[in-house]
Amino acid sequence: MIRHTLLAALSSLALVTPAVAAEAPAEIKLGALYASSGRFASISMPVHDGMMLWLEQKNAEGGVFVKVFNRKIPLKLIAYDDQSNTGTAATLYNQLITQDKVDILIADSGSVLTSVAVPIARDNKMLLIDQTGTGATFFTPDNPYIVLLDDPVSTIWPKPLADFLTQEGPKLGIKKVAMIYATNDFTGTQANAVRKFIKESNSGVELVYDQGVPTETSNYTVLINNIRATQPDAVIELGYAPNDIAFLRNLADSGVKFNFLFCIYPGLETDLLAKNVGAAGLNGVFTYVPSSEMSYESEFGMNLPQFKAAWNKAYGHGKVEFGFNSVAGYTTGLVLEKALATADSLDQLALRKAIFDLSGKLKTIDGTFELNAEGAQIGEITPLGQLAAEGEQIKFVTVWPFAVATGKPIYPAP
Amino acid sequence: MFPESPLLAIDGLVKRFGGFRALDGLSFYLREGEILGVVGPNGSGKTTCINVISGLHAPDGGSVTFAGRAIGGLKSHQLVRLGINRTFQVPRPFMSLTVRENVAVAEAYGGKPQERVDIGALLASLELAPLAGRRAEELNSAQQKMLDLARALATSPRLVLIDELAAGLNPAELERVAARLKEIARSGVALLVVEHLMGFIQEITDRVIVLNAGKEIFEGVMDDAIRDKRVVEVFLGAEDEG
Amino acid sequence: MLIYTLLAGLLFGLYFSLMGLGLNLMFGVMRIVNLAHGDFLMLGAFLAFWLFNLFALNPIPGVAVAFALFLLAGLPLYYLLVPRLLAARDPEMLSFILFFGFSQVIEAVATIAFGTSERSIPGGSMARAAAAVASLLDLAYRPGPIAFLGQSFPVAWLAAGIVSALAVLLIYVYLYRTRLGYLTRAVMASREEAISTGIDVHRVSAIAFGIGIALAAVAGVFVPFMLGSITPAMGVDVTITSFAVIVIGSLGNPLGTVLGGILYGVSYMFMQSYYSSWANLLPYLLLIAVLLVRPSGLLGRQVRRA
Amino acid sequence: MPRLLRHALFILVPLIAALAIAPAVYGNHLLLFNLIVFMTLAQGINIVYGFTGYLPFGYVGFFGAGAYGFSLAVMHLHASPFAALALGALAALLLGLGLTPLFRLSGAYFAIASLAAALAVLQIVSNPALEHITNGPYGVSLSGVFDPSLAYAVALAILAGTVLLVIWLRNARFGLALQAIREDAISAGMAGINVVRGRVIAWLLAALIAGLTGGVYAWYISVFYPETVFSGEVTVFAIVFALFGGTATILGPILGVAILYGIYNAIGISTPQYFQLVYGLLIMGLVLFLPNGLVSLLRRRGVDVP
Amino acid sequence: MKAETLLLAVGIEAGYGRVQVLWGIDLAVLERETVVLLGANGAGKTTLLKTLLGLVPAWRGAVRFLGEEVTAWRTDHRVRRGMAYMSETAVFPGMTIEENLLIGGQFLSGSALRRRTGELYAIFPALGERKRALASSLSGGQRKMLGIAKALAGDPRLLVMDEPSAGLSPLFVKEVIRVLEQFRSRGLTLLVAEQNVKFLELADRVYTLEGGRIGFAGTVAAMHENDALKRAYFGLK
Repeated sequence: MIRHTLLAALSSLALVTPAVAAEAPAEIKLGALYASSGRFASISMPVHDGMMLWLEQKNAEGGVFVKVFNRKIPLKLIAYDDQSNTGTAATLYNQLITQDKVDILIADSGSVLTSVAVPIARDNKMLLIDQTGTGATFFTPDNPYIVLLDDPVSTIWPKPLADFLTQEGPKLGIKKVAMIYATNDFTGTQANAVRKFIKESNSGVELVYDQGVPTETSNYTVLINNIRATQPDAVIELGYAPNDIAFLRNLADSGVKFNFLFCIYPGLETDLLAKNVGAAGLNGVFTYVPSSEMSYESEFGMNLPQFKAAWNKAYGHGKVEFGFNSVAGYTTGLVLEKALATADSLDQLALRKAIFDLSGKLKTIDGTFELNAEGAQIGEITPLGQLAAEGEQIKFVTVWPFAVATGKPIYPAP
Repeated sequence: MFPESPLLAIDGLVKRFGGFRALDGLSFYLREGEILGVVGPNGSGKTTCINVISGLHAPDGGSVTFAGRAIGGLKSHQLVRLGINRTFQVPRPFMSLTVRENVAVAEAYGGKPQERVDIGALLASLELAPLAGRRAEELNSAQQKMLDLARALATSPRLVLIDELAAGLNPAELERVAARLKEIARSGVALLVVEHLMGFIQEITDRVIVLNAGKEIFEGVMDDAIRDKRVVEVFLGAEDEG
Repeated sequence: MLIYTLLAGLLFGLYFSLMGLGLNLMFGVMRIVNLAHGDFLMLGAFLAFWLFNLFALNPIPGVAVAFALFLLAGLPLYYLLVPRLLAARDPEMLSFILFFGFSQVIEAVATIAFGTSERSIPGGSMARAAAAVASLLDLAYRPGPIAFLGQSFPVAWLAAGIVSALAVLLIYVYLYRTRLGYLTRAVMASREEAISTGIDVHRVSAIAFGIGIALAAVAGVFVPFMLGSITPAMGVDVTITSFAVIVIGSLGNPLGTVLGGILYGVSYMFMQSYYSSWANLLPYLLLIAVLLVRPSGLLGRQVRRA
Repeated sequence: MPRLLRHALFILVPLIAALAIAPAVYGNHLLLFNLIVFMTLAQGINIVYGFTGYLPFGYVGFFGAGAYGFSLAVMHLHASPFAALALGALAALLLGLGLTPLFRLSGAYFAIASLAAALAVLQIVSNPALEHITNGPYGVSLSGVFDPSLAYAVALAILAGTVLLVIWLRNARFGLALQAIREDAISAGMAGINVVRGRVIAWLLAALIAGLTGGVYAWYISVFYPETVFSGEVTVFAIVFALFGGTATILGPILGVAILYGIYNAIGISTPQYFQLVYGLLIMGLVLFLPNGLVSLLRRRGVDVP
Repeated sequence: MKAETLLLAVGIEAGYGRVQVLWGIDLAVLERETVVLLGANGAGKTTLLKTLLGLVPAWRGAVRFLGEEVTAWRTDHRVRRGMAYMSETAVFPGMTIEENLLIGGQFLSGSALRRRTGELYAIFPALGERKRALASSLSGGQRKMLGIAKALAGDPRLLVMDEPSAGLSPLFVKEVIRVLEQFRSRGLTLLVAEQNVKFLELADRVYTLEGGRIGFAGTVAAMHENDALKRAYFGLK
């Protein structure tokens, strides 16, 4: 605490006399966790590597510009491997705060590994830079020490999907919707949201099948058969990447065809899914259109083609997938960069204020950065899109909302 | 046939293992302070008989009465507290505990609160005193057998079932054990002794019963048993004993 | 729906049997609990993946390669780990810890070598293999799901089912019709007596160990088709499933695994159909129930009680 | 001086004093808290495995039951942390009582069945059908009672009580009786020991310890998912730590946690990419080369380790 | 014709853990000879036999078999060389009669094994009739017969037996002795550890074992003169 107060004091001096900038620290310490193994490794590594890409780029340029000191300061990353274990993660978050005394605390990706950091950060009055931990319970009015940078909070995430089904669906003949979801925070919350949106729409669309399955579910063949038996017009499958891979493979292997099928990861991790399911297996699938496909007007940082090229240069070995999560990690860096360039002090709440000030203004590769009052991300929403496979190439067609649409949905899907 | 209120009365005891009747209507009795020898060929039911009386197996038929109380089906620790204890053919001490701990735990749990046993004296009487601090696994098998007996005696029993205690002891040791058992019996404890060593049985028992195929075929003194035609028949292995 | 679920349970149950078969053989012969079983399965899956990607080798012939390679790898591994373990005071319990450690090592090495992304083999490869087999046998089949008693199933299920049934059959033949198998069963029946009879118990056990992990690797070949995708972290779930299967069947009796697998498969699929969110609870309840009613498993002979 | 008092004075007092002072010296309080948690759990394992010979591979089930008991009491009854802690302990005790039939099993069967039981509880707790009770898979957030310093002190008190219990077991006749049961249940019966009662009491004591620890863990952590408090690694850590030090002693589990957990954290911070590998190799090395723990090294030199 | 020494043990000391059971045992078995090792329960008979077979390591001393020092050999190597051992359990109960014999003859080639099992079925017709029956379905006496057949299936030079009479009724003991007599007359060398003095009928020479030491070694007649039997076996008197 003393350190932060001191910094705050120093930085206020800095406003008065730029000469004090000479006393700027040699480096800005970033503390982060990643999971190189275990259940969350495949989500965590791309995010982490995406952030690393930003960090290395900045350091190659001599550091990031910090307004407080009016100069570029190199970044130092202290990163620990929690191996997808929350117990280990908790200890390591503490290590970063209390032993390494990092200036900025960055959570591991995914809600589970982020969750343990929430009370720790709050207890230590450190602002938790939440990258992709979208769990709705993290964001409460009484906790100012968290901001979600890169994904929309899970309660609003499926809004485009639900809006499409309830507003456009009936016109296309979609009345009966089947939903199957993995029972974890990430997909369970989205399922709850979809259910709520459909119910509140009074559009005549009804859920004819609504079942949760354990997240470990690795074969959906019987479930697919049961879903087919309800003769749905649209099917929503919500799961992590392994769930979606299994579902789509089982679907192809069973020879079953749904007129409308929504899955999360064909959009978020298109390359990964294409490798595992095959391009043909993704043809016509509805999904979120992620930042890695949207070519947002990036006003800050690399744009998508640049980023993809940089990624392939740095991580061409193929062990970590390019995709939505890698963009997320990079976006973390961009938001931090911008915040440091505008923050009046390195005090945690000042940092928070700087980040909040970016809300609605910062447009990056990840879309428009926008926060609600609790620090949950509501700007970088993911529109609904449909995939079209042309040979091995997979193209996104954004279909909803109309404002960003690039094409019309094909229903029934090919 | 039974005397007035014997300490232990077995009547028509049956124990089956699958289709095999290890005990097939066995009956006998035992008085306080008496040493009863139980002999018979291998597989005649001697050890099963001890196992049933000591609560390891529940009987399938018949009755076991101890001090006037039916005890068939009681658990071992309950029988121990009533005053029944035993040794094992292959001794089963608590291997990683010391000799003293082996006896102390039995004294603490199986003993009677009103008559505490002097563990030091008990160990001394069975020649275990110098080994008191050793772990049981360091003892040889003769010493482990004595430890088994010490464990049994530590619970102030009224009846001890002794399963082949003498085997493996040298003549000098045998003589001392025989004397010790007689001493124990004189103090009022009844002993049921299963033994292969006929000489040993003859030396210490007042009375023997001979088992064959889970039934009693003879009861009386050892000298008569050797002359009994039926006994000789089932016990051919012992005919050369002279 | 009922028929479909039942048939799916039966077919998938056969694959579950294959999953547990090697684990059970190992327990039967060595009385050790191989908590790294699922990790060997994962390695087998990666082998199939690389065979397919580097040499375009179809998973069906990949089965033979996986079996041979893992059998060979298992022999030295046995001598490295097991004799020392068996010399300890409580090998059955310590094996839990040892092989847990080993599973961590395998997962760590696999992660370093392969990364963490999901991998799989295109579903069409299995259909092509099936078509090739069908043309050899002069059967009419075009790639796609296969109709079976009026229901349609992925062809990979049938392939996995057939390979599983064959593996079980081969293990049966091995144990009951070959000399080495007699010796293996002798060791299973009584290690003591086997040593007394002059059986080279370590050799027999090493082969059983090799076969055990080789069977895991064979089951691994089907992972992309049966369990979606391969990751280095997948081992734990597989190990737990395998345990449920073999305990329900009968721990230590490899052939009991078939019953366990099918029972597990059918009940799992029924849960998935009718109470899907509870599907993962059932195996554990089934396992506990079976253990309490028949501690040695449904096909177990002797009852083990303390 | 009686042994019990000597042990309390020379082991318990310095240990608790050191851990009470530590937060003032070392800033990573959570690491210290985890150290306390694992010391307590390792002693719990010590009581079941070291003193009765049963290895509960699902020990974390009690920990999770305690954590959820605590959380449910806070969320639904708005209980004070201490009342909630009592309810957490009660939940673990009830689970322990419900699982007593597992004692009919032995060896690997018991270990697996207890693991299945823990997983079954996890499946129930995390099922979305029970969202209104347990909050299902969405996890628990207890920000209202968040008080890490108090929770730390309470955890320390639980550790003190647990170590005191083990000191008592090590010196009282009941501990001797439990060891007698472990060595030979039949002989234990003939020593007048009620074998069933002895085992159940030890089991419930261990459940109580884990339940209290789980409760205080929930309190300290305050935001967690079901998988966090039912993680199999909690069991494995506790077992490995206890074994590494040496079971059936007072000092063994304490040393085991202090040294191994220290090493783990050192690796986790210095070379995290190899953490899992080193962790696995350490476990394997422990089983193969030091199966009776550190204290066996001292024992071999004739040192009597308390 | 001077008989060759088949098995020679010199100065054997052995035990379990820290407990010493055998104290300097010297023992020899000549070719075609039947040696009975007599001793009470716990005298160390089983330990001695196990040491000879390599099932228990010798702490000190040496074992020679067929002129070779085998002290450090593994059991399976000794068995392959021609030592067969029949333990007290004798058979694998969960396996069939035929399988038991095939395991006993594991080191023979296929054809030799078939010939050998054929011979054994001829000698034990009761076994030949029920080849597929589980050993556990046999009576105690038949099980011992199977044990003998199993031990002999490999056509060994020396058969080492641990208490073949254990658990048998006197009638079956007689039968076992009769069968062994038959093999003995065909030239089989036997080392039998027993408590049952009936086996002295078979013996060319006797060793008595008392408390882990050899008490007497010599012919049966010499033993009777020497009173060694009573000392070893009857304890008192």
